[in-house]
Amino acid sequence: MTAQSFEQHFQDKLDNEVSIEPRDWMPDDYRKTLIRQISQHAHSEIVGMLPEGNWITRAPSLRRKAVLLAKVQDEGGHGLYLYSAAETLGITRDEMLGQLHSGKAKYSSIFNYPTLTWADMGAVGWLVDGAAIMNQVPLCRTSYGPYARAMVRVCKEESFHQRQGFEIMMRLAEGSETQKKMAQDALNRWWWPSIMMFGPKDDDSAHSAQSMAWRIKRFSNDELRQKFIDVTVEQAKLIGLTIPDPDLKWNEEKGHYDFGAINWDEFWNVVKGNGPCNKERLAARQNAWNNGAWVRDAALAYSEKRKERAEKQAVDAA
Amino acid sequence: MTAQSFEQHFQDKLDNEVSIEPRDWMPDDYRKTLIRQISQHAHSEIVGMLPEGNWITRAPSLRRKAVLLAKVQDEGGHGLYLYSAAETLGITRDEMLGQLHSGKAKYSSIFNYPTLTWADMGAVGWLVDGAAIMNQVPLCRTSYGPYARAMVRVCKEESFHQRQGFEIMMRLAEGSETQKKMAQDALNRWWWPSIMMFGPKDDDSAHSAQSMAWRIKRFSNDELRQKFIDVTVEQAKLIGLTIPDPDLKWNEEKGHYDFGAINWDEFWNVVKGNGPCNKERLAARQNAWNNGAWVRDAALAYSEKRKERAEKQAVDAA
Amino acid sequence: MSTQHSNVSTYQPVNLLYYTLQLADTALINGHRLSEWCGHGPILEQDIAISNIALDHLGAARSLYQYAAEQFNNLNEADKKNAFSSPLLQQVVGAIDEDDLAYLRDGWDYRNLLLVEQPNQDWAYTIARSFYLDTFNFFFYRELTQSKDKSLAAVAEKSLKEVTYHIRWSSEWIIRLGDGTAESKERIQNALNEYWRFTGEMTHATEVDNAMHAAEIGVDLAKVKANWEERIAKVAEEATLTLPTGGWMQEGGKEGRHTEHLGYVLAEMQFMQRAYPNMEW
Amino acid sequence: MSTQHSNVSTYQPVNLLYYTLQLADTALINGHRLSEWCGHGPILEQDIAISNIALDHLGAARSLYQYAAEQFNNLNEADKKNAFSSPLLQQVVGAIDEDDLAYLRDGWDYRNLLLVEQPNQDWAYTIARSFYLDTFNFFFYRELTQSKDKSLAAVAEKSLKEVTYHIRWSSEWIIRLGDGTAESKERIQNALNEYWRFTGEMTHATEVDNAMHAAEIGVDLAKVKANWEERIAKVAEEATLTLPTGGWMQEGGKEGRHTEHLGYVLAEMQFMQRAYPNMEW
Repeated sequence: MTAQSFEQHFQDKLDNEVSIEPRDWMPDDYRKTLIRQISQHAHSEIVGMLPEGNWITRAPSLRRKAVLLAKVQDEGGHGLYLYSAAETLGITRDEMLGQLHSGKAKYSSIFNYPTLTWADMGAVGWLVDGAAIMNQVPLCRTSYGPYARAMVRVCKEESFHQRQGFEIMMRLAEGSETQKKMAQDALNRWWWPSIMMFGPKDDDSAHSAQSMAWRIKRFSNDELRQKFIDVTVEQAKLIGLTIPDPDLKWNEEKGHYDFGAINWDEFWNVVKGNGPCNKERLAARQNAWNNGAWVRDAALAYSEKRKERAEKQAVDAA
Repeated sequence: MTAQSFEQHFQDKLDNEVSIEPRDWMPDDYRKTLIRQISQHAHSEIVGMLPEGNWITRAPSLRRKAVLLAKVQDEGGHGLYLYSAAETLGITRDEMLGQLHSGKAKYSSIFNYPTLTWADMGAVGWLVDGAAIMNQVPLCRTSYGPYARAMVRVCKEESFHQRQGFEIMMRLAEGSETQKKMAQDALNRWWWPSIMMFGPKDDDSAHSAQSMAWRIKRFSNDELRQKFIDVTVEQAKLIGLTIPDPDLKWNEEKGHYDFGAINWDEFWNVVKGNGPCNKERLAARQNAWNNGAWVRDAALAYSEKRKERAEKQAVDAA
Repeated sequence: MSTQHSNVSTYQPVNLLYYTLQLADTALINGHRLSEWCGHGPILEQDIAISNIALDHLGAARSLYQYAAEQFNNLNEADKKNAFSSPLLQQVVGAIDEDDLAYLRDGWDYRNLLLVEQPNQDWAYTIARSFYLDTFNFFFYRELTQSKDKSLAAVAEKSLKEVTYHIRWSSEWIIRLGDGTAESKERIQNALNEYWRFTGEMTHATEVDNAMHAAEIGVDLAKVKANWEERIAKVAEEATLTLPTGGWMQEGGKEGRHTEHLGYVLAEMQFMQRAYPNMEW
Repeated sequence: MSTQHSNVSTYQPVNLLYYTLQLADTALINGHRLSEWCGHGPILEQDIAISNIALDHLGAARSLYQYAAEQFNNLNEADKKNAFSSPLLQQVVGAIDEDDLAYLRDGWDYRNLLLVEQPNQDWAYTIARSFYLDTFNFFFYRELTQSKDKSLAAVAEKSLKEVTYHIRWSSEWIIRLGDGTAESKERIQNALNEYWRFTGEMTHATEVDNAMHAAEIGVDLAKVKANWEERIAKVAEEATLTLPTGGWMQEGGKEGRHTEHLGYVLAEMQFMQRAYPNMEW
């Protein structure tokens, strides 16, 4: 096939909603964009273990502790699926982690906010996982097969986590005065960062048009954000919490909620590394990696020794 | 003077209760014994900061926290006086610390027991400092001048600490059921180790006779132990706590308390390194030292640079 | 679960409570330590594995606490009053539950093995701790499946499946580190040496252990000890490591006398229940 | 101490309470962090020095808490109810005291600077934290001696003597580490860079700061800022170090929004008061 026919073949698949698979030809930019997006997503899962991990040892009941620990562990699992999906595009996990640790690769900015009370476990599950699901469900039908399949598994678990988060908030909201305050305080702190998770406004979004064409992205940032707000405002009402946005108002005509201006300065500032916990999160990952170096070396050395011994045995036996 | 006349001169001083001073002639064994004893005593102060230091961040009131912190700091000060006294005998502090960190030098075994509740701050002050004072007051008149003078300062502060410890116990003993139990539990755990602080029975004490002759030691282990028991039993009665010794009984004839058999196996076992915290205490000191190496190097480098600059200035000015 | 020990003659309710708590507390505190690794493991797959193992221990702890709470609630008033010294637990009105036992008992009422409260330090110390404990648990729970107490036997049955995985996991890591690099060998050897002194307690019978064994509720620790020694020796040999022998053993955990570490674990673990009492979460 | 602000017009009692607590909480948490070094310092003399400084901060905290407790006890019932959200503090019967404020407030009621809750890490980080804070404290308390509130002025007078020693101590260490070895220079430079982001909060006025300044009770933070900048620049120059400039600043501590570290500090510090409530020590 000619280069042109490769491209045509690729485009046909896109047009017919046929999955692109690892061994298929694909444009370099498609590959690069996917590597960037999938690894960023994988990093987000791994870094995302930290803010919730912060409350495992302090969970207020044994049941909540078990549920939280299982949830954070699931996030590690998601990271694993996603690193594997990215590896099919010709990058190793170590390369991706190297980019994370050097600061070259990004992860979702939301994880640069601190978890200050137990209610944050509710808010993170409800809002952050909720927003993630909005972003991720369409990716179950994304054009790159391994990524789409990973997202199917991820989304199934995420919606479970989102329900658990909402349940924590509900319990607090129907609890003592202090618990109600705790829940409202968490909502106040997490609301705006959560709706920033959908990324910049469509007008300011750098990669969107091409990603839509490649079916890596299937809805615009603003569409998803609006959908999330519409759903979440109703849930907040249900449990008697107040969304911290005085401009929030149902727009009968549009059939959507209008909402206040987003502080994009804060968004870009956190992306640039100035969030409350950027340094701590990155340092935690770097420490885990650096302190684990001798362990990985040992595991590698042992597996090589085993291989050598097996080969020697085979030779001796021959 | 001849060697013999040096010795005679030294003996005259001992006989006339005149202090031996650093520049005076003294027998090698006297010097060695003193270095061993003073450095061991200094190490005990430093290691002794750890069990009480364990409760500074958890003290139950601000007043108790301040008193405890000041006390542990005083122990550091005592260490300082004593290292200085030992240095006058021709050993450096670094050499002494080297011996501590290598395990060659000993420190008081009592500090190898854990501090498990707040009441241990009371028990340590009351019993451990109490026993220490019994041992140390006679040392204010020990034959070696710098040691005797250091002990005067130490003893003044120690008796203050002992009163503070007793006050903690008294407060607990007049408190809630839980506090009473806490106090009794601490007394149960610290009583026997405290009376072991006076060392082996006179019959089994290796260095005693020579030390008595040199006026490094002024009362026998058993004499001091008996005195401590006689005093402390009365104090326990005063606040309604029970000494954990079923054989304890006033002996009208002797004018002293009889007491039960001491578990010398435990004593020697802890001395050998098998106490509950020997490893932790030594590790804490080694870590402080090792982690501080770069700080000490920096301080030294800076002071040398300053000296060089001052010399250069002097030369330039000349 | 219901209490099934009416046919046992030498049995005392408080002993069974304490015996159950020995197991529950060891599982909880061990799970706590392992969970501290979550998000900080040296390899992502192992981060997930160790969190999974932590979850197993936490699950076992919950079953055991539920059973212990049931036992406590059935005690007569005098035994109830004397069972624990923790003031907030004594103030619970009505029946207690698993969370009261975990979050309102002070250190002296905790009966876990000293081994499990030791800090993680690094991967080698964590593996050494798990190796000693998992091997003990494997043989202990295998025996406990034969308990006349049907509730404990049921917990043992479930735990045994999990422990079979744990013992394989930690043994493999012992071998991997022992027969890995020079550095890993030195680290794991040091860790095994350091934690050796906490192993005697596992199989040294307390009064409670003896009473429960006599009642055919608890297990024969001598038998567990023999199996434990044989198994760890075998693994150490394959790992080209040398296990310590003899030496002084630290004890007291099963009777509420702990190392200085437990206080810090509880301060952190129990903070919310104590700062926000009498609330539902 | 008694409250001496009847002549102040723009004054609100709750603002003065919060202002006092900003200072008290910063002193307590800083003292807590410094006290963690006790027994673990790199040089015995410095172990003693840093413990001494910790004691100064603890002493200042106590004076301020005593004054804050007095203020709180004089509030009307509505203000009392709204001043704090910590449930156990709200349940105190009768007058509160210094210990209630220290041990029964949760994180969101703590108003300390974020800087002081940062962990010690190593000697360089500890010195960097102290250097930034001590320099601020020196100029802040110098101004505060002029407060119309006689109680705060008295605390400031006493603190100023101590802070004069603290600023000398930490400045000398900055110079010693900066102009010491290559390693110490790198370590202290990194620490200064890392903690820079917590310095903006010190001199950035909150509503409470502004209200108290307007009432001539609090100080002019702009003036403190100018002095602070000049002084740290001078010391850094002598230390052959380069101070960061500008950059994003982390804030929130003075309004109860903290970093993740404070929760752990409080869990440890408050454990006894929470586990053994309503007892005298």
